[in-house]
Amino acid sequence: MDFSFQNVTNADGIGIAITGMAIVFSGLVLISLYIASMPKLLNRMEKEVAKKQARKAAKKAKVAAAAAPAKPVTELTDEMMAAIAFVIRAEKEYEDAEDHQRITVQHDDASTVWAVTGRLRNLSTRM
Amino acid sequence: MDFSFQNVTNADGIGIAITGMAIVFSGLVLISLYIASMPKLLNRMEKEVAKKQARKAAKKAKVAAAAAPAKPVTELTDEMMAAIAFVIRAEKEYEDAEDHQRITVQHDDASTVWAVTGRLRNLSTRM
Amino acid sequence: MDFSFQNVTNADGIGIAITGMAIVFSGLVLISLYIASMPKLLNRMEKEVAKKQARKAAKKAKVAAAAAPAKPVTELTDEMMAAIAFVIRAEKEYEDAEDHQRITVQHDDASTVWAVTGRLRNLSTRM
Amino acid sequence: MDMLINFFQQSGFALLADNWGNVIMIVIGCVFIYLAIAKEYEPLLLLPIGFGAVVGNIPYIESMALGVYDDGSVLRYLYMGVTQGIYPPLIFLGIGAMTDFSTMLSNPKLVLLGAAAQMGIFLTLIGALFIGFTPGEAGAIGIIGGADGPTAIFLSAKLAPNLLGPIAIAAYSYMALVPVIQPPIMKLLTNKKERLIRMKPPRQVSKREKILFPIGTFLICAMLAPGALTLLGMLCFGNLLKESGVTERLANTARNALIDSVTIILGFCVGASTQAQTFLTPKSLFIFFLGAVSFAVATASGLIFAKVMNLFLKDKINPLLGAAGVSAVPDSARVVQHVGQKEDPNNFLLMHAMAPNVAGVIGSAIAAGILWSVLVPG
Amino acid sequence: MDMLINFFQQSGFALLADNWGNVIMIVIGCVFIYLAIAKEYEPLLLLPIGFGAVVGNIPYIESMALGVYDDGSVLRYLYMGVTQGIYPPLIFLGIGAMTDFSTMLSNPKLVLLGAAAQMGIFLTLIGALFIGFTPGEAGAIGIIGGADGPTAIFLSAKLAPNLLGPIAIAAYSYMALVPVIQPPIMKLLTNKKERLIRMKPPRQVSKREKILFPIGTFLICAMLAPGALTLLGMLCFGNLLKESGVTERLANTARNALIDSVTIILGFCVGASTQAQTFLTPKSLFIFFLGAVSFAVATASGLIFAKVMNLFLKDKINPLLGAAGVSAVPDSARVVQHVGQKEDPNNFLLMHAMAPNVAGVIGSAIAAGILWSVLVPG
Amino acid sequence: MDMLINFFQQSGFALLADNWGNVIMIVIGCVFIYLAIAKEYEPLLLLPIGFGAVVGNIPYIESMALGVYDDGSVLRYLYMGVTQGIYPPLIFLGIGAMTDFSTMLSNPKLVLLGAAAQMGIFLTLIGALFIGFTPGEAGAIGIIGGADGPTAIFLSAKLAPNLLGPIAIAAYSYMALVPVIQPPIMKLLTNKKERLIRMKPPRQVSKREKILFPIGTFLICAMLAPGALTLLGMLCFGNLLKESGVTERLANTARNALIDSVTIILGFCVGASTQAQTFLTPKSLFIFFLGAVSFAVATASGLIFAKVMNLFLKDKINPLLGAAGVSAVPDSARVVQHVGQKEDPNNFLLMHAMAPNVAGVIGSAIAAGILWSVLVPG
Ligand code: NA
Ligand code: NA
Ligand code: NA
Repeated sequence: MDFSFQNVTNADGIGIAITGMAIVFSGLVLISLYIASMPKLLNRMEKEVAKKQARKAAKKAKVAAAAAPAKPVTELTDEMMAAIAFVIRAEKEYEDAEDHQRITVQHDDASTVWAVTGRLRNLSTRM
Repeated sequence: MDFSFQNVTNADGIGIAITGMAIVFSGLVLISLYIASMPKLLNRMEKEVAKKQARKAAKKAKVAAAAAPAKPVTELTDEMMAAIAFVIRAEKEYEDAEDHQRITVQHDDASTVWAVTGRLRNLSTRM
Repeated sequence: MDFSFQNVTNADGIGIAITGMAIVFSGLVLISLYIASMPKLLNRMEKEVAKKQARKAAKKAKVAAAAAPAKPVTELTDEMMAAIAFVIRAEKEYEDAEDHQRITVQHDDASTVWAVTGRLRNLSTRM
Repeated sequence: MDMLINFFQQSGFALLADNWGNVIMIVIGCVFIYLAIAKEYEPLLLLPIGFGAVVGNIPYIESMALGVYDDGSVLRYLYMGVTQGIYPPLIFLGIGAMTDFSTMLSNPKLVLLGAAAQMGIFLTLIGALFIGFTPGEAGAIGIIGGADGPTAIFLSAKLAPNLLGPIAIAAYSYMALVPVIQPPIMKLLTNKKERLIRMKPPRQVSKREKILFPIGTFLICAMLAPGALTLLGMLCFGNLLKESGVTERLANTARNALIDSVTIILGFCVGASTQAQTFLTPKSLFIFFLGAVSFAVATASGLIFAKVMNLFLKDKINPLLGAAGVSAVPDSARVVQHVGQKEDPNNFLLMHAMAPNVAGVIGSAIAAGILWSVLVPG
Repeated sequence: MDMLINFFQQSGFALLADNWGNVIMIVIGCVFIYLAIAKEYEPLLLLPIGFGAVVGNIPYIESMALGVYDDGSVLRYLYMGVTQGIYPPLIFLGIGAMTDFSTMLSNPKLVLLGAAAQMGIFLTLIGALFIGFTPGEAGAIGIIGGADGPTAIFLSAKLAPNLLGPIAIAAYSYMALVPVIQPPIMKLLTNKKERLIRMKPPRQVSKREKILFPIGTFLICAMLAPGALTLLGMLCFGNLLKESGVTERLANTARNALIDSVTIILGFCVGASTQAQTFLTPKSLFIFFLGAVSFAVATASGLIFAKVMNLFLKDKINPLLGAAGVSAVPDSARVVQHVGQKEDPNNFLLMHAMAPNVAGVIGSAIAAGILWSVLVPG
Repeated sequence: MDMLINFFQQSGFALLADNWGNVIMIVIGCVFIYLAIAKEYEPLLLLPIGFGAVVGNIPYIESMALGVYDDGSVLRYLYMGVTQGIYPPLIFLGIGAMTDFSTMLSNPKLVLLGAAAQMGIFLTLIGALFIGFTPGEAGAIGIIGGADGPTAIFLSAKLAPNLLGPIAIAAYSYMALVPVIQPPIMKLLTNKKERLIRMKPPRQVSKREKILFPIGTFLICAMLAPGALTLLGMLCFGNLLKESGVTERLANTARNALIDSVTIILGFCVGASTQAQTFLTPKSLFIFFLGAVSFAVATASGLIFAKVMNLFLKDKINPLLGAAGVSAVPDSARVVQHVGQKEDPNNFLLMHAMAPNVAGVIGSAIAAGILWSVLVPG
């Protein structure tokens, strides 16, 4: 242990310190910029995806309209509207439920599926 | 990487493949037979065990009958029958319960017993 | 495997056994004494701590009394007494609660604090 | 200032310019992560492998020991569990402790489908020999068709450690892609009538059978192919822990903390072993090609064998179940269920498909044992 | 076709014909599994050991590295935790984190019973020397009487690695058989009046005492017998994690995931180390004989010492508690409870028996430390 | 009788008489345990370290392999995870799996505070060089100012293995003492008006951002400073496991069983490495002195940088947040909260302080990567 500033210069301590701080700051500045730009990029991406989907949907609608018989609209009675609405809603709920279940199964993936089959079997024999 | 069937024959690839498939099939056929025969074997075993127990029980009953006083049967009133039935049922339940508890304790074996004693102690001082 | 008592004496088996039992007993006797003395020592310690605190409290009270206006005691009506009692009790409860909470937070230390901040933020934006 | 410039010259940004291979591999890693999260293809495997591939392909100067191939690095120590084949048996222990074999016990015929699907392994072996791989390498490549990651890693570590990376990646990739690979083959090789076949509900299985199953199965397999002893020993041990009823706490740890810890580290290390410098070679391309063939052959073999069995059986088997024999547990069983339900939404094949599915695991472990004993060097 | 014949000649079926020893060991392994499941004798230990014995006795050709004694095999790597003595301290960590020492703290006199029961260790040492075992071997055999698996493994690994298998098996077998071995001795050495003695309910123990206990106990034991430092250090560390109140999550992991993982692997490896070729020797028979003597002597010493203590005490101790001093936690404490309740169904001795029971663990760890320092070679 | 005397001469009681250093270290260990339990200063670290110090300083005769520095001892095997730098990345994996980065994502400016606080590292490096430490040692000492135990251990293992004990102890001690060290500096360098500044509530962060964050952050950092690859790779991997939503079971194991097991063993081993013979040296004193300076400088740098940032910002930052940049997660964030609430009990800074806090973790990992690549010998 000999106190001396010579030690610092020999090891280029100042240089290391400056380089070090420069790189630490570069790193965190880049992360900061990355974080700051993410919401904007994601937003733009989502918009473009939405646009594309909208265009596709429009096309489909056109094709459907062309293919449909001439006076379909007038024939849609209230009962039919209600029925369609119900089906759509049921379908929607089914999808949500399926989605929910898929995620749940995923979480403890292997375990449930493997174990469940056994349990399913048990149920099936009891019914 | 030189494509040639010579490589396959040199390494006896065909032989390995045939041997391999033969053994894989042997293995799974044996497992299949093992699984298929298990319920039968277990069934037979259980029957023999049951027979033995029945024989033992019969013997005991004989001995008991011999040891019992001369006219015991007539004295078995309805009340006594009910009492005996009750005791048997209670005993059975007790056994089941004990069995159940034994398994429960077993499951986290060491932990419960070791920890429980402390808790027991706490209870005992509080009472 | 040649059975002979010579083997025992060669290895000083008797000596080892006696030494061993002596040390095992020393160890467990020391532990036994340590356990037996703990409650007494802790008791004495607590008393001294309590005394010190009492002395301090007394000093403070004196200072407070000196600093207080001349005729404070007579003005302590029943209502005031009740109010003070209530505050003390509330404070006590608060402390206990805080204590309890502190321990709870501690238990899954890092996880909660780190995760909670995120959840807090979510809440804050929803409010 | 020199130092700063020098440092940037040693940084990844500069080094990447000379290492386009690494860039490609990082992109592939990100694709794996995307598939895991967005498509939910085997996320427990693809996500660790994907991120591992990203980590393993960051370039660095040689004097630092950072990668799985550098002596003394942390990743090297963790990777030892892969190269020494320690992780796969521990994963099998956990799988054993979470698998319910009752469907298989209640329908022993279906076990044979798990044997037929191992055809993929041995045909691929021949193909790999033909292309010019050494016998050891060919065996390790063949096992990709077993559709079982741990088995593939275990055998590669023994027979072809130099190809461990590509083989493991190929095995896991195709396992994840089972929902893409299998359905067309299944539709091609079966007709609608066959796909509509319903299976009888399986019978109830007693606790005793479940306890005796792992012991007997282990004895049969290990006697026949001692090379499968480690993998099947652990699988059966785990299952016995589960079914015995008296060691529930051990089974619980085996199927949770233990298997999860190993899965995390195994996946990450396998991913990190895909350094472009050793990974992006023509050999790897051949391995991926052979792997795909292997999966296809395995699926087809299972399907065809099921149809052959139907010639002799009174109670017909739905031949789709044959496709579940490749293992890739539980994905290929799910695929069977989906394909079956397309024809008849009320046909529930999942639980039946689990029988050939788990039989396929045992089948490929036996195959690995055989290949090891036949091809082991020295 | 030659290959197929050749393969079958190398299979376990063929090899077993020449290795009846392995068949015997496999049967013994199955008996262990049976006892674990049907009789519930220490299933957490007997089941892994039993299945390990089955796995370890599958015969295989020499060129494959499969067993615990083959360099480079997976089992060898896992077994290293046994031979290097790493698993036992980790198990002690978990045991510390799950043990509540309050009954012992509330009745310090009972600690002495845990010391008396260690007599079995040292008398067996003399017996083993007499039979002709080397001093190191004799020490390791003696520790069987400590009735503590991890301690026995730890000491054998240091003093007699060649006998580790039989010693570990003997220790665990007799621990499992405590409900069979102890009651006759207990009835022989006590009269009805003694067995009817009731103990005073223990006092409440403060949190501070519980925290100070592991620290003080460790210092006393480690100072006295530094060889016990590793085992008792971990035991006391685990207990401090539990009692401190501020590290509950660490204690929780130590007493669940960590101890379970180690228990699974330790038991399996110990079982797998019983390859007939190294296990079925006359030495093993002597070890089992000495182990049985050791347990009997330990039980008797505890009982007799309790009776001697009663000569001097006003509040008599129920001498049955002396039998719990052998450790075999918690089985021997349960045995005390059962034997006591046979005389008086309302006499609850279990919690009192835990005091000598855990004191016995400490006592045999001290004994192991002493034997290590006295007998360590070199 | 000779043996008994001889044994006592070899016991710890006798040896301690010649080793007052050990007595001092045992007392220090007990103080750590006291601080952990009574003051709740980072108990998950201080308690294992404290008890480890007690265990590591029990004297024993040389012929027994007991301590972390003795070849073949159990503690040596466990300690290898420290000396080889294996434990720190595993801890980072668990930290990643438990950290919610949303506050940081919602306020990217605060990230810079985590950079500023790393000034402490590099100034201490200069100080250590001045005092006469070698460059490697100086780098390892500097990292104490990173206020991150695992990072400090990881770098010391690479650059100055001989000083690992004191550096690790210094790092963890000061991290535990953050509530004592930081407040005076915070009050000195800020005025009341500044301490009263309230922060805007952070915005909601989408799931996608949370998923993309660890991947992008890892790529940036690892490209810039490949030496940080192992630590940050694991941190980001753990976070991805958490945020992906498809690998919850893996994240759960990483942040519970895995990190807890490693924490127990790491803390214990670091404690046990403080054997007085290697620990009580003048060097250690200098290291503790430099460590204290390092923490003070880091805190001050963070505070001052926040004030400088305020010169340019419209929405002023509460400069107290700068102090959280030292990391010491989550203690320094809590300190910010407490100091802030002393001025205004309704000012909730905790969640804002978490942003610089976790940024500080990344910052010091980058710094460690740089120091490693610049100073690595050979
Ligand atoms: Na398979
Ligand atoms: Na004992
Ligand atoms: Na930091």
